[in-house]
Amino acid sequence: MSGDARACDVRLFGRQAEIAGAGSVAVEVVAGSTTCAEVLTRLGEAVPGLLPSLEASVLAVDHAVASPTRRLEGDEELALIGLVGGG
Amino acid sequence: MSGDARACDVRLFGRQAEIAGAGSVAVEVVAGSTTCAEVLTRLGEAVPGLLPSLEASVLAVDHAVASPTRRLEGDEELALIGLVGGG
Amino acid sequence: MAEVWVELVDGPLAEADEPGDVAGAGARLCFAGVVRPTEDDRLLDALMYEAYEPMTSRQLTALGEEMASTHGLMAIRVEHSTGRVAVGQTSFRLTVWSAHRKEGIAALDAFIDRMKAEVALWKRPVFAATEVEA
Amino acid sequence: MAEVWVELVDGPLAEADEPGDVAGAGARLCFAGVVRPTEDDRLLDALMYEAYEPMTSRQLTALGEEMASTHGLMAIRVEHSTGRVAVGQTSFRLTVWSAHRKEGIAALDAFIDRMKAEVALWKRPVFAATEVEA
Repeated sequence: MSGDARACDVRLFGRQAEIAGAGSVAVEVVAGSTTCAEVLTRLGEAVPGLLPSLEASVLAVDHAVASPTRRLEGDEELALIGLVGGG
Repeated sequence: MSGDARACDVRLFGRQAEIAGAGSVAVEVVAGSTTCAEVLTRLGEAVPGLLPSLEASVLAVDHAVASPTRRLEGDEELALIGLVGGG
Repeated sequence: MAEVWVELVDGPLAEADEPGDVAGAGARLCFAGVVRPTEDDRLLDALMYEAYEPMTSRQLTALGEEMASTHGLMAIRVEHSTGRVAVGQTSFRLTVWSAHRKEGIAALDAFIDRMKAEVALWKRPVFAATEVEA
Repeated sequence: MAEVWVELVDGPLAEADEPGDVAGAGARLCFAGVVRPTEDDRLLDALMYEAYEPMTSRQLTALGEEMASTHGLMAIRVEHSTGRVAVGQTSFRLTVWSAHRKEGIAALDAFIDRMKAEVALWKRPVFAATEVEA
């Protein structure tokens, strides 16, 4: 499937969901090419209000924190984990 | 009563009572003259086994920790508080 | 191998019985986080907690295992609310069992710092209608 | 002014209900000391605790008041056994209520260090008949 571009939803939570006004934001992923770091960049382009908090956020891929250099296929479950903890 | 010499019991607890083989040891107190520091010295003379632990002990007079320079009348309740805490 | 228990609970944590004994543990330390009445000087009604399961439970379990290993704990138990927790109610409880006090305190403190920095848990304030005078 | 509760109990501490809330406290921290099965590599049956009342309670109260003032606690509760406490039983429980976690941890740790160094409380081991192999 390498080379296919598709829109993938990135789930958002907490304050970041409030800023985006939505529980998810779609970004384009090119299968086998787009990295997690690029997804974060595209999130910031799609919702500039997220930019200040992206530095303290990581992308979760299929419910595990992923390396910024990981390349995506486009069929994974993506979530933005912003660091505003519980307790 | 200044100048009267009398035997005063000093209560002992825990390991220090075990070393002395008794819950109290009598020391001589001269009313208005003998200090708390001198009571500790006399305890060490009466029970040499107590000497190693006296440095980490204080004398309580009527249930309050007393200054080493305090002079006793001989009618106070005296207790050796060795520092081997609970918990 | 230390025991690690993790539980996410919908709504406030119920009053708990005193945690049980773990064989050989000389120290049991329990931290409870209670929703405070104000945030940023504004009166609060509640906090809303959100998790992202199963990632949240997996992260809490992994963090518990790491703390148990690093600090030599015998057991660790994590309970955290999701959803609405009103002022005065308990939203978080962490219990650690260790041989001695010092490693229990270090593990408890480090767990909470790490949880706040790393775990997929979010909270949002629900402010009361009336604001506190400045 | 912080609330300070001190209680000396004859024998092991009973299982406690979860400590109540103190208004405005965001953090409640409870330490329980349990008699461990060995001391100096020897099997233990129990520890015998001895207090010297009323000095012991006075010292614990004064120490609680000092910790509350120094660390800004809202309340502190001290429970300590006297007499025999068997292996696995609880001999000491300290609960502190504070606005936030960090000052609660600091106060709890400092209280116990100071108690062990200063308070009129003694413990003696009661060893089991059989010794542990070297």
